[in-house]
Amino acid sequence: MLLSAGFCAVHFVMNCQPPNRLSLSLLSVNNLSCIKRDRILFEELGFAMQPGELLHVQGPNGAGKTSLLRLLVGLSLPDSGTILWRGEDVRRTSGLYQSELCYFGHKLGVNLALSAIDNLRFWCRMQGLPAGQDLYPLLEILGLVGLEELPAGQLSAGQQRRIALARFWLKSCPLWVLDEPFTALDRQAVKLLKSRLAAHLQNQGIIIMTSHQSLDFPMPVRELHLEYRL
Amino acid sequence: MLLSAGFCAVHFVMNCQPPNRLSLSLLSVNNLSCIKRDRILFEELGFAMQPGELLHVQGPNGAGKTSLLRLLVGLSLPDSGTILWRGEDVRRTSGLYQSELCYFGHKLGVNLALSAIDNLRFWCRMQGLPAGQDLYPLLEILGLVGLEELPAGQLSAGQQRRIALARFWLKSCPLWVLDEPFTALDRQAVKLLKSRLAAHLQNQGIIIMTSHQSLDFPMPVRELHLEYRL
Amino acid sequence: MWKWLHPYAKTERAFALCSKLLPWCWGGAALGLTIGLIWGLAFAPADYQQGDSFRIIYLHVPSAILSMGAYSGMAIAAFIGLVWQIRSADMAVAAIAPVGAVVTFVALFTGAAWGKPMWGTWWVWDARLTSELILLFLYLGVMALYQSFEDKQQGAKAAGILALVGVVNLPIIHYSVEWWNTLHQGATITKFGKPSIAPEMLWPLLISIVGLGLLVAALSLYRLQSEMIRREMHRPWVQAMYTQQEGQ
Amino acid sequence: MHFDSWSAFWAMGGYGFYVWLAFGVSGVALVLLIVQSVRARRHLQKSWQTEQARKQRIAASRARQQSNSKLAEEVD
Amino acid sequence: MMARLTGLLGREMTLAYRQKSELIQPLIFFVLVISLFPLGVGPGPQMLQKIAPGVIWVAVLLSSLLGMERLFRDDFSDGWLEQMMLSGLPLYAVVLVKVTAHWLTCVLPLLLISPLLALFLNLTPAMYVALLCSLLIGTPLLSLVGATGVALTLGLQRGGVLLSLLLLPLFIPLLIFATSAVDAASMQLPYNGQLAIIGALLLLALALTPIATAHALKISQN
Amino acid sequence: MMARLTGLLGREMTLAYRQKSELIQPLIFFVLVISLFPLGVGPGPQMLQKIAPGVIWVAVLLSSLLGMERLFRDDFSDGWLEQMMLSGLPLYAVVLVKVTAHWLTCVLPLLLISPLLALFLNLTPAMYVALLCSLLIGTPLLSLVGATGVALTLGLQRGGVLLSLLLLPLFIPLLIFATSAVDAASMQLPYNGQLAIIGALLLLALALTPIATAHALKISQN
Ligand code: HEM
Ligand SMILES: Nc1ncnc2c1ncn2[C@@H]1O[C@H](COP(=O)(O)OP(=O)(O)OP(=O)(O)O)[C@@H](O)[C@H]1O
Ligand SMILES: Nc1ncnc2c1ncn2[C@@H]1O[C@H](COP(=O)(O)OP(=O)(O)OP(=O)(O)O)[C@@H](O)[C@H]1O
Ligand SMILES: [Mg+2]
Ligand SMILES: [Mg+2]
Repeated sequence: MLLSAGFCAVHFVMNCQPPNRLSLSLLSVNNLSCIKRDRILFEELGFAMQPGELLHVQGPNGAGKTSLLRLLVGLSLPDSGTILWRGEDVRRTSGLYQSELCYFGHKLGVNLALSAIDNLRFWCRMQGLPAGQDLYPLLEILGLVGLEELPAGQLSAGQQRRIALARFWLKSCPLWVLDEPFTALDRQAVKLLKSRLAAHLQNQGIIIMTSHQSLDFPMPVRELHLEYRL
Repeated sequence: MLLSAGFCAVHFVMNCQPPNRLSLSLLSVNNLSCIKRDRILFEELGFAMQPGELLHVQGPNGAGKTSLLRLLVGLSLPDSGTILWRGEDVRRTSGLYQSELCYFGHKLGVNLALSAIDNLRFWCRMQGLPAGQDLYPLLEILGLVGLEELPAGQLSAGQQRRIALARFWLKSCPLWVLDEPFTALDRQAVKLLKSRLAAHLQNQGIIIMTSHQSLDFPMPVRELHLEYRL
Repeated sequence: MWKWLHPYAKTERAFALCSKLLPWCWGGAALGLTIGLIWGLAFAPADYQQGDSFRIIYLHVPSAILSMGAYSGMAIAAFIGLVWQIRSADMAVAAIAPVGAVVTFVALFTGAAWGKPMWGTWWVWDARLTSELILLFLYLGVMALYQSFEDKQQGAKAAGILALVGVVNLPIIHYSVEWWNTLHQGATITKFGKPSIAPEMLWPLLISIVGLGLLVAALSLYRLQSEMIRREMHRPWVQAMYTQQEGQ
Repeated sequence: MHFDSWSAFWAMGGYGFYVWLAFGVSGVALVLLIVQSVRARRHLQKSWQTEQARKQRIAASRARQQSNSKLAEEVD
Repeated sequence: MMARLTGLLGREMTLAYRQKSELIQPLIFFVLVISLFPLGVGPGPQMLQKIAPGVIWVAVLLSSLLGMERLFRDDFSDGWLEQMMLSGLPLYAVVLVKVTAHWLTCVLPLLLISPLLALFLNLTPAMYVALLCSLLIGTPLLSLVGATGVALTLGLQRGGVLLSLLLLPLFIPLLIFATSAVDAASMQLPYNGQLAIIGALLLLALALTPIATAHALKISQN
Repeated sequence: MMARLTGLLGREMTLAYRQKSELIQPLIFFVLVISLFPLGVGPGPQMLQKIAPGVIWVAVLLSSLLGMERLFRDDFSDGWLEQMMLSGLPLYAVVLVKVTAHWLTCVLPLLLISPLLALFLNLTPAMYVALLCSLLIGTPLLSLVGATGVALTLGLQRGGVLLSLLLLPLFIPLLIFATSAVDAASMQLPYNGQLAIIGALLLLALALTPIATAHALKISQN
C-alpha cells in the first residue's frame, strides 16, 4: 500500500477509497498544500484514514513531514485545503478534534525543572483525564524506575523522550500523531513503543507518523512519500 | 571484537593489547569513572585505540554514553582516571589535543540566525583552517543546495544536523567523536555519512561514536557496552 | 490551480493600483509643500506675540497631525490584515511604520526648535510632548518587531497586533492638553467652527498639511510596493517585471 | 512678500537659527527617508539577482546528479 | 473545564515553588533598584519623598518586565505550549490562567514587601495607601499587557530587549496616572479620578488582551 | 592565534549586523528608561538636573544588564560554546573577544547617544564631560564583570533575574564613584580621584575576570 504525493495530484494506489467518499472515513484530508518561503512543500495532497490504519509519512530531510503533521493537528494553518474529522472541518470543532488526538513532536513538552511524575500529572489534568491514578507502574514499564522524582533536566536524552511518550499510555483517543518517535530511544524502548502502536491499531485507532527507519511492522502500513522539491 | 565494561573491571576480549603498552596506542583511557548524583555510571573503564579503529559505544538510554564522550573530549572532567593522547595526559597538552579532534554532540553548535555558509566559515576560522575555500560544493554534497544562504533556523531538523556534520569534511584530524550522528538523518544522508566515516578509518583515523542503530559497517568495529545501572 | 493564482493576482493588482496613484501623490506633494511652505515662510504675516519664530508652525503642525494620521492608517491596515487576512494590508503596516516614525521625529524636532525661543528650553516633560515621544517609540517598536522576524508574514501579523494595542496612545496625545494643564498650546486650528487664527496664516498651513499628507501617502505607497516585491519575489509577476527590466 | 530683503528673510526677525534649524533638519530627515526607500528598492533587485544565481546552482546540481546516475546505470 | 484550568494553575504554582529562588528574585531585584536610587541621587529625605512614587513605580515596571520574559518562553521552547494548544481548552482562558499565575508569583510578593519601601523612602501614610491602591489596580494591567508583548516576541531568538521596547511605551500612561495619584495623595488631594482611569484601562485590557495574546501565540507557532 | 580570534570577533559582529534591530534595541531601551523617570518623578528642571547622574547611570546599568544576558546564552544552548572550548584556543582569550564584541555592539551606541541625554535631563556642559569620562572608563568594567555573572548563571534555566541579583551589588561601588564624579563636576570641583579609582577597578577586572569567567564556563559544561 503505497501513497505518494506527486507534483500535481496524489496517486492513490491500491485499496484506498477515492477521496469523495469522505463520510465513511474518520479523518480525511483534501487538497492540502503548504508553502514555506518561496517553496511549495506539497500541494493538493489528499488522503483518508479508516480506523485501524497506520500512515507512515516518509521522505528525505526537508521534504515537509513535520510541516504536514503540524498542519494535521492544527498547530499551523494550511495555505489551502481542508482537514475533516468525522466529516467536520477541524477548524470548526472548537476543541473537540483536539480532545480526540494525541501529538508527539520534535519538541517534547517536558518541563526540565519538573519531575517525570509531575510532568505527566499536570498533562493529565490539562487534558481532563482522571488525575488520581498511580503513575509509578507506568513509569516502571517505561524503564524510569527510580528516576520518577528527579527533575527531568537531569535525565539523558532518551529518558526525557520516554516521559513524553508515556502520554500514549495515558490518553485513549482515536488519533495518534508522532513525529520521529524512535529518535534517541534504545532498542528495547523502540520495541516497547512499537508494541504499543500495534495495540492501538488493534483497537481501531489511527496512527500518523514519520520515521526515517523502516517500521517492519507486523500489520499493514500505508506509506505516504513526500518528495524534497527545491 | 567486543569490549564490555563490567561492574568492577573491564574485560578485554580478543585482540586488544593490554593496557600497559600505552605508548603504542594513539589514545588510551585508564581507570576512567564517572559519577552523576549518587549513581556511578561507569568505573575503572579503560581501553586503547589504534589508528584505523572505530569504537561503537552502546548501551540503553541513560547508561552514560554521552557522559563518556564528553569526558573523552575534555568537556567535563572525570571523577577519576586519565586520558592519554600520544602518551600525554590530555589535560596538559594545552589545546594540542583539542586541535586534533572533532566533536559532534547532542547540541549542534549551529547558530540559527546565521546561514549555513556563515556557520561553517566562522567555524573554520575559529579552528584556524584556511577560510578562503569555497564551501558551496561541500554543501551540495550534503544536499543543501539552494539553502546555503538561509538562516539555519528555517531549515528542517535533519538539514540543521547536516550543517554540523559538514565539519567532518572540513577538518582533517585523527580523532572523531560523534554522539548519535544518525539522528534525524534520512537514509541517503546516513549512507553518505557512513561512507565518510569509512574513508576516515581507511586514512588511519580513529572514530568513537554512539548509536542505537547497528552500524552494519564493512570494516571491523569494536564495541563497548555500557550497562544501565540504577 | 486558479485558487492559487487568485491571491497572487490580488497583490499584483494592488501593485498596479499603487503605480497609478504614485505620480499624483508625488506631484501633489511637491506642489503643496512648495506653495504652502514658501507662502508660510515668506508671505504670511508675522505673529504679533511670537514674531517670525511662529513660522515653524508650517512644518510643526502638519507633521504633528500626520504623525497621528499615519498611525491611524497603520492601525486600520493592521485591523484589516488581521480580520480579513488580506496580505496587502499586512504589508502596509510594515510600509507605513518608518514613514510615520520620520514624520513623528520631524514633529518632535520642530517642536523642540520652537520651544527653545518660546519656552526657553528645548524639552520639557509635559504630557503632549511626552506622549508624542511615546508615539515615536511605538513606531520604532513596530519596526523593530517586524524586522526581528525572519518570516516576514509572521512578522507582519505580530507587528499588526502591536500597532493595534498601541492605538490607546492616540487619544492620550490628542486630549493631553485638556487633561493636564501644560505649556503646550490648546487646539487652535482644529476648532473648526471659529478658528482662532487669521485666514492669511491659516491658508498656507492647510495647504502644507495637504502637501505633507500627500508626501506621506506617496512614501507609504512606494514602500508598500517594495514590500510587495520583497514578499512575492518568486511569484511570476515579479519575475516578469525584473526580467523585463534586466532585458532593457 | 512679508520681508523687506533677503537678509531679513534669512534673519527671520532674530529667530533665524531656530527656524532654519527646524526646516533644515526636517528636510534632511525627509530626504534621507526618500533616499533610503529608493535604495531599498534597488537592493531588492540585487537580491533578486542573487536569487537567480541560486536557482542556477540548483539547476546545475540537478544536471550533475542526473548525469551521475546515468553513469552509474551504464556501469551496471 | 474549570478543573482543567485549575490544574494548569496548579502546575504554574508547583513550578514556582520548585524553583523557590525564582519567587524571591524579582523581589530582591526590586529592593535593589529602589536602594540604588538613594545611592545614586543622594540621601536627602525631602528629595527622596518627592521622587519616591516615580522611583517605586519605575522599579515595579522594570522588575515585572524582567520576570515577564519567562511567562511563555520555557513553555514555548520545551513544547508545552503546543500541548496546551492541543488540549482543546480555549487559548484565551489558558492565557488568563498564565497571567494570574504570574501575578500571584511575581507581583504579589512586591505588594507584600511595599510597607518596607514606605520606610525606605520616607512615605507618609496617606501616600502609602495611595501607592498600594494604585499598585493593586495597576499591576494586573501590567501583567495582562506584558503577556501580549511576550507572546509577540516569542518566536524570536532574543526577545528580551525587544520586549521592553514594545512594552515600556504601553506602560507609560499607567505610570503617569499612578504616580500622579500618589502625588495627589501627598498633597492631601483626592485621587479617585486617576484610580478610576487605571481601573477602566484594566477592564479594557481584561477584555481585549487575552484575545490578542492568544492570537500572537498562534502566530508564533505558525 | 590572532587571526582565529579576529575570526571570532567577526562572527559576533556579523551576528549583530544580521539582527540589526538588536543593535538599536539597547539604545532605545536606554532612552526609554531615562524618559520614564521625568515622567514618574515630575518635570522640574532643577530637580531633574539633580537626579540626572543617578538616573543615567542606573539606566546604563539596567540596559547593559538586559543586553548582557545574551552574551553566552545562545552559544551555550546551541552548542557553539562547546565548539569554542574544543577549538584549542585559550578560553580567557575567547572571553575577552566576546566581551569586546558586547561592548562594541551594546554599549558604544549608548555613549554615542549620550549628548541627547544632556539635553533631556538639563545637564551642564561640565557635567556632561564628567559623565562621558565616567561612562568611558566605567562601562568596560561593567561588561567584564557582567560576563562573569552571565557565565555563572549559565547552566540554570532562568538566569535572568538571578543574574541581576548577582551583578547589581557588584556594580554599586562603580555607581557611587561615577555619580559622585558627575556631582563633583556640577559643583566645579575636580573629579580625577573618582575616575582614577574607577580606572584602577577596570585594570583589576581586566586582569582577573576573564580567568574567572573562563572557569565558570567550564563549570557550566559539567
Ligand atoms: C517638542 C515639542 C513639541 C511637541 C512634541 C509638539 C507636539 C504637537 C502635537 C502632537 C500636536 C498635534 C495635536 C493635535 O492635533 O491634537 C501639536 C500641535 C500644535 N503645536 Fe506643538 N509640540 C511641541 C512644541 C510646540 C511649541 C513650542 C509650540 C508653540 C509655542 C507648539 C505649537 C503648536 C500648535 C499651535 C499646534 C496646533 C494645535 C491645534 O490646532 O490643534 N508646539 N504639537
Ligand atoms: N520557519 C520556516 N521558515 C521558512 N522555511 C521553513 C521554516 N520551517 C521549515 N521550513 C522549510 O520547510 C521545509 C520542510 O521542513 P520540515 O521541518 O517540515 O521537514 P521534515 O520533512 O520534517 O524534515 P526532517 O526529516 O529533517 O525533520 C524545509 O526545507 C525548511 O527549509
Ligand atoms: N546534570 C546531571 N545531573 C544528574 N544526573 C545526570 C545529569 N546528566 C546526566 N545525568 C544522569 O546520567 C545518566 C547518563 O546520562 P547520559 O546522557 O550520559 O546517557 P546516555 O547514555 O547518553 O543516554 P541516551 O541514550 O538517552 O542519550 C542518566 O541516567 C542521567 O540520569
Ligand atoms: Mg521533521
Ligand atoms: Mg546521550
